[in-house]
Amino acid sequence: MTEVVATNETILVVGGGISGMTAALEAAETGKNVVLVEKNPAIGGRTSQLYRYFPKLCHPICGLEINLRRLKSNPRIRLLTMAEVTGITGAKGDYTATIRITPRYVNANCTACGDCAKAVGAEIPNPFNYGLNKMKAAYLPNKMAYPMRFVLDKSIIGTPDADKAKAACKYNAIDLDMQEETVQIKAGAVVWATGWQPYDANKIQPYGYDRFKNVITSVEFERLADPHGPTSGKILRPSDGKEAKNVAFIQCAGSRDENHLRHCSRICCMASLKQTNYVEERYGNEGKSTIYYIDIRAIDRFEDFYAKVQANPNVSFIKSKVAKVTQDDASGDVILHGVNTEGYHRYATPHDLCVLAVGMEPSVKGANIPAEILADSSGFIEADPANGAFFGAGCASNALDVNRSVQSATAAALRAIQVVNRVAKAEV
Amino acid sequence: MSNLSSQAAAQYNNNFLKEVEAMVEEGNWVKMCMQCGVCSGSCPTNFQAGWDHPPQEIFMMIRAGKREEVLNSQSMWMCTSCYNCIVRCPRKLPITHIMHGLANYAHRLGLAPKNQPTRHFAKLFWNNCIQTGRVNELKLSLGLYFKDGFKQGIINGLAMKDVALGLLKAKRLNPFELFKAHGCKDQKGIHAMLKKAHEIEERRKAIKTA
Amino acid sequence: MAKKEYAFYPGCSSQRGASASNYLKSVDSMCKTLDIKLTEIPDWNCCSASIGYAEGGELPRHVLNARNFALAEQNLPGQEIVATCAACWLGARETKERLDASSQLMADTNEALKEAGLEYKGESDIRHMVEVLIEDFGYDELKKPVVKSLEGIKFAGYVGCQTNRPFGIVGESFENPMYLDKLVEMVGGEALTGYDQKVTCCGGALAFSEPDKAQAQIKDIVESAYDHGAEMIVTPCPLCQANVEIYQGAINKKYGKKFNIPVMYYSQLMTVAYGGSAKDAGLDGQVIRATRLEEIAAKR
Amino acid sequence: MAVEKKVAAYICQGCGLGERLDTDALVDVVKKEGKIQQVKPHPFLCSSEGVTMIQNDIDNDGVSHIMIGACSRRAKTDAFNFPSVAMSRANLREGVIWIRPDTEEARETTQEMAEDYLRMGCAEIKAMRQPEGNPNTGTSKTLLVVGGGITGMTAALEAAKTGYPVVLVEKSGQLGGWAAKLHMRVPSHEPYKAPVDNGVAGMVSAIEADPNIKVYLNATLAKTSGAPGRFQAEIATESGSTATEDVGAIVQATGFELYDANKLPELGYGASPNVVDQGGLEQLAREAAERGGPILRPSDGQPVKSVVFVQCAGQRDASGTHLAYCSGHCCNTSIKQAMYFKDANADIDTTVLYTDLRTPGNGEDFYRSAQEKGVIFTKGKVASVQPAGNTCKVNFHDLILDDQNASIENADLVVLATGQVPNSGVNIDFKAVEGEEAAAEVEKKTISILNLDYRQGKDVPQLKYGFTDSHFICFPYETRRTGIYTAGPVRRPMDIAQAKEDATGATLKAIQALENAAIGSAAHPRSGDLSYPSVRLEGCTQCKRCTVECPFGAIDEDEKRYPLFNESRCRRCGTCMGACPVRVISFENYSVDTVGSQIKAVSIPDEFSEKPRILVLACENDAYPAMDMAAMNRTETSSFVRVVPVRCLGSVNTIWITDALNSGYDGVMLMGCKHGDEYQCHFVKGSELANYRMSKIDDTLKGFNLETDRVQTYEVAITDIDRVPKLINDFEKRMFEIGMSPFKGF
Repeated sequence: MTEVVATNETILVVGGGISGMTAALEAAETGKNVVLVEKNPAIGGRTSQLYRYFPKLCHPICGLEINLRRLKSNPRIRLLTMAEVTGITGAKGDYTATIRITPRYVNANCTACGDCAKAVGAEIPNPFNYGLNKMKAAYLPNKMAYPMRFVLDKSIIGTPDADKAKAACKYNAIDLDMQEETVQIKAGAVVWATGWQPYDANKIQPYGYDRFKNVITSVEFERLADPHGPTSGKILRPSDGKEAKNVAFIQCAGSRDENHLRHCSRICCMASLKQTNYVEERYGNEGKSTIYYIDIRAIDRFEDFYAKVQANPNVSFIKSKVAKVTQDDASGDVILHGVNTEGYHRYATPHDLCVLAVGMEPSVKGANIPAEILADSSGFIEADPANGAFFGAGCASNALDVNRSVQSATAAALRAIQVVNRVAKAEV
Repeated sequence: MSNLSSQAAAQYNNNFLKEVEAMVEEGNWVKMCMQCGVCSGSCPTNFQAGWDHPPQEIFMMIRAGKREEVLNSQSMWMCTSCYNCIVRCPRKLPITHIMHGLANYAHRLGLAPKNQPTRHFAKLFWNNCIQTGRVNELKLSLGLYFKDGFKQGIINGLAMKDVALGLLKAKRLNPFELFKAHGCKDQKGIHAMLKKAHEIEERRKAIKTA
Repeated sequence: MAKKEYAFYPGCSSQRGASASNYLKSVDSMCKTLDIKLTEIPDWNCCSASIGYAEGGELPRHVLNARNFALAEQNLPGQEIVATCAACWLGARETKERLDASSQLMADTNEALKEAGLEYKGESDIRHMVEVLIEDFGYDELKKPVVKSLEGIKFAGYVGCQTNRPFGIVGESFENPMYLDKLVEMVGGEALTGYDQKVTCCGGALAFSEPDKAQAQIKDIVESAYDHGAEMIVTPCPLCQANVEIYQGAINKKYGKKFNIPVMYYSQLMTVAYGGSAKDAGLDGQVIRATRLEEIAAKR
Repeated sequence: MAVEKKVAAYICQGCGLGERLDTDALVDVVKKEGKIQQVKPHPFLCSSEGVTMIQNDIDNDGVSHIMIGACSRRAKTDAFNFPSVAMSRANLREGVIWIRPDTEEARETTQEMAEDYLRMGCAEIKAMRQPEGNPNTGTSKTLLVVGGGITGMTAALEAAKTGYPVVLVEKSGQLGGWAAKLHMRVPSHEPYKAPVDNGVAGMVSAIEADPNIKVYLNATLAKTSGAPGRFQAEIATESGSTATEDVGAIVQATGFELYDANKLPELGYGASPNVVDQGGLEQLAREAAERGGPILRPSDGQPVKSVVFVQCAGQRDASGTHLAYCSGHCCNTSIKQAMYFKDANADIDTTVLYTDLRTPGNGEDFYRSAQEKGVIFTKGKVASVQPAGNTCKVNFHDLILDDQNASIENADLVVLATGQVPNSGVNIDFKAVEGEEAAAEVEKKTISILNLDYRQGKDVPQLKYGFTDSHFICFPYETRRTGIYTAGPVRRPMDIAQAKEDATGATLKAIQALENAAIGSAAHPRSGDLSYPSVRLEGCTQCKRCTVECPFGAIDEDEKRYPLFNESRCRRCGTCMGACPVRVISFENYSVDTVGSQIKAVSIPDEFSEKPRILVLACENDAYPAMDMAAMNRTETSSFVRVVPVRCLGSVNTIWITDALNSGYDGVMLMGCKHGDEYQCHFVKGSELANYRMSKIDDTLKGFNLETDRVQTYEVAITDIDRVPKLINDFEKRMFEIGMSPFKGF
């Protein structure tokens, strides 16, 4: 049974992405006790799946390493992975959260030596790479994974593979009898930081994500460019592994669209501008990018980045919401059809690869949050007194870039601290 | 103020937009366009000759007060009613209907291009269908061929004779339609009903513009 | 199977001796097999189609459709209206939605209808035959009466515009609707799912007024069918059927092609698969004969 | 209180270490050469038994220093977690067996590698002391907030709500700042349909009602001195007297000014009263509201019938004349202002001329709502505004209709959306260059806001365009002046909603800073680190390198011109330690000695054994993890390399290099983070300084007459999992090419 010590002076942080980690660390480094709940086997969230950040083009896992070091050295944070909050009851200063913990089938003995993976035959799609490649069903979620501990996928439990894994482990780290468990913890305040998910590109029918292999999403493109990714950083298109040197980026894929997401997802323009950089990084002057956009939303000093990309002869901009994408069956190229609205020029342009700058929606939409809270029409948590001591942070609260998510999480940490401080006062 | 500068002054003020909102079917949607251009790219005919302004551009021209250019435009008459623009518009503008509405308005004002074939056909079609309450395909086609006079009509007809013969053989075109046509029984009622409908529509428009 | 009854709105093209008379014929046979009773709306009138806008204007168009609703309510109370023609269905459904949305428009419409001694209460619903088949029966039910397989015939499912947009069939996408392919497979034919012109516009009414523009599009539609190895094209829409079938000769002249591909209605395939004769399926109504279907229909 | 030092060593045999390495030989090395008598091998050290064994030695055997020979210091941290003792870890798994082939021929060199790492671990632990925390602390819990606008007021209220007293200093006569000038503000909560109350009055009265918030109006900071937990603020008040406040941390929320529209004559500003900036429009709107009438045309007081909004006026300017950046809020602000007109009278023509409309998030709803109200958005580039009598003609290029000569005539009012210019005080990094612009720049920025008495300047360093933003995406509050956090538009262009969020975040960081200062603990990114720099002044030569090079302005100079360490400002990066030519600066657990002794501990085979030794000094945050991950991929790497992780390349003291070369190392590789404008060093200048220092090492090498190739500096990113092993292996090749160092065995 998992033991968790928590009181009404504890802050519950839900979600171990950059927002959740930040909220937890900032609160803990201010002397508060935190329970951090992550549904995946490792923390790091979506930013750990990015190759580079805009506008600096630095690497997200660099910041992750710092945050992990902060976490490892901080005794005030209790981390629960493979855990999901299924219910929150109570009120400001006195919440009870129910947490479902699914079995990892690997215990603390694991040294991450990898012998179990060698022993197991079964392969499963690698979620860290959005299923772009496969991995063993006994796996370390990624090279930066914390806890640095393997996982047995439940699909092999009860199969010979599971026994092979168990047999291969010299450290008695594999426990096939692990059961799902449910724990209840107290908390004075809740920071909800479950982040975002890419809008389901299958729903954007004219772009044929469900029909054409070489139409992919912006998050998948991050994995293609990442040395840790399925192609070790080579930008190869899915249909035939050909080097994708002529890449199209379709902005507002799902965003600013009443048939899909009504809001603007804020990050997509900068993300695509950044990704044109990946293309050039790999293929130099042979790497051409075209951005199809409605408005380029490069706010504040991001404008510099936009200006730099605009000045790059290898990148062209077309002010147009692409009407539809077709495929040339012979070459596998994707053809973008539409009209450049600046002066009305019709185009039907072939590209090696088409990247949909998919919109951002809350991973857990307001209505699905297991607590009485107020969310906006897109499902983002509103900052509203009605929510008591339940505070949204990061992309659970708005469509935000990393920088603003961290601000939001830091602010949320303070709001939570205000509550537990009041509880503490009352209790002495 | 000289005529020219008054012309210029009309540019980019909202008068024509307001006119369209009042007088054109679904015209009050024009202001909602955000100029993404997905409609233009989705239109099946807009790459063909004669098509001068795609929908999104028409909407911009309306907002820019370019009354004559819009109402004289061929564009609205190029609409095949395929509804691609409607289903893709991120602002859910009923673009097809706005284009139809503009065509209808330009037609009523007599500003639509003369001899615009679709304009002519649409008129024929309507008259043909309300005459008996049902469309008479033979008269409709003949009417179309003869729009530019008898001689041209024969030429057009001959050009289409294979089509016609094919349909005749397949019993899908009935020569006797010329004499004994399909039709509704209560044609009197239909005519009265439509007359009334036109009255009401005029009444409404009058109120809007008043 | 329980008998199903609907008020039937055939539309101008589906009259005897009109351009879609073969559609009408095959629908009748198909419905007989499926035990669907279609009762024609007495004295129905034209929907004014989508081309009616220029002369017709807004209210008169709605009034025309409302008259059919009113007649249905009056003579066939409680029955849903079923249209086989895409344009009829679309025009009628648009009217219904606009009237439902605007009490003003509804009032005006009824004011006009009174002149014809009618009133529309806003009750009757309007649906397309394909909707009825898929939603009220479903592929499994529709498969049951199949006695002959159309095995080995490759069909390009050409959905076109107006049965697809803006309303379409529930659960289908505007860009890649699959129901024709499913129907084809249901009757044992081979559906060319990769057919990429399935929702391209045939030019609609512009086939009359702007033949060159329309025929340019029809050329793409037919050509792609050939490219994908189709022997026949199947469609749910009378205007699509007519445009794609009857202009092939003209297109051959203009573009030096050798197009000669039959263009069928789904109801014709089903009638044949249900064991109907060539006549029952209106195969004699094809300008380009569907010989292989005729052979199958002839088999006893 | 420092207990008597007792050292113990533990060697793990798990994960193949037992099979791949000769444990007995390792134990011997630790005993004989490491001089640690208490050595315990264990088949599975990170198991609960292993951990219990170690904990027992600590609890019952008085062990105060432990050396663990097992996996990387980044692995099994939950198991090897002994906060009460000093610990060093020899990386035998990722550092040795995972990067070496499991073959007979490789066995010897692999064993040598492992033995060296144990020697190094022993040397390090012996040179370490367990940190006890900076004693030189301050305990003030009061927050100083500079600036009484929305941002400052939010910071003050949030701090008070958290239970911390606040001193708020506002230079003007009342609170509210820019927001108080607004008729209404953009909504930040659904529905995003109409402007909402600016919210200032409520906040002002809340502040006045709060006994924990002390407000100084018409006041500025005459001097700020001290460090987190013990700042002293001298406040010049209007009476001319100076009040002194002891505060623990500072939030600077000094806001912005609108870009001066007088610099935009081509847009008609100044030529007609009917051309206003967004501030001017707010004033007209407020006057109208007070009057209870419509907004009037300034020139003749007639009601406005048509208004044109010119976006990006003097912004996003590539020519370098005006602001290069986008101020972010202006699109929504113009939309809001257009609604002032439409909500009052739908017949007023309101046109927004824009190139890219920027309404992120739910702003899209606000944009849509404006369209519903009839606001017209035209994508166009404005060329000029020509006043004519009581109206203006706005000439622009209509980008959609591709009309170069489009124009709007008879506009009653033209509103220029000019940008935000931060009030950030003195640009302390400003290098005086010729040219009037520069001069103007200096002149404009000489009024200090904080008047810090820091050796490195009066205000906080600026990032770009005068904004004081952090340079780090994942750490927006990673300030370069510990305990001082800036928030709101002074940090980055932003709207009210963001400013409030930013203020709340900055307040938390400020509170955190003063709390950690009170317990003598470091701030981000080494939060929790209790070590602190100490200096042997008797050895100091007053060269000032430490005071100049400290990235965080932590070191001042005392009256005797000696470095004066403000430990609470220090971020423990060790840049000062790297800078010190006489090596008098050190941390308890990280010093010239802890690293130097490791370097010396490595056994150097003689010249003829053809076994070079390559020292790698690697940034512990990027290069070192990259090596770990390469090892997880089992990427084969040279067996001649010995890696020492360092806090930051900035902490590398050149003595380590020269010692290494002296003692016969064949080459030294330094691996740090990217430097330059887009620097990725989390200690800001560390890698840059290292690079600079190493550029000087060549002379030393020539002095030794060694090839300059023997010392190389590399920019390495944490993603370089394939590149780092390659760099090392190539370097090894190079060493063989130029031959072994002649300094071996001296």
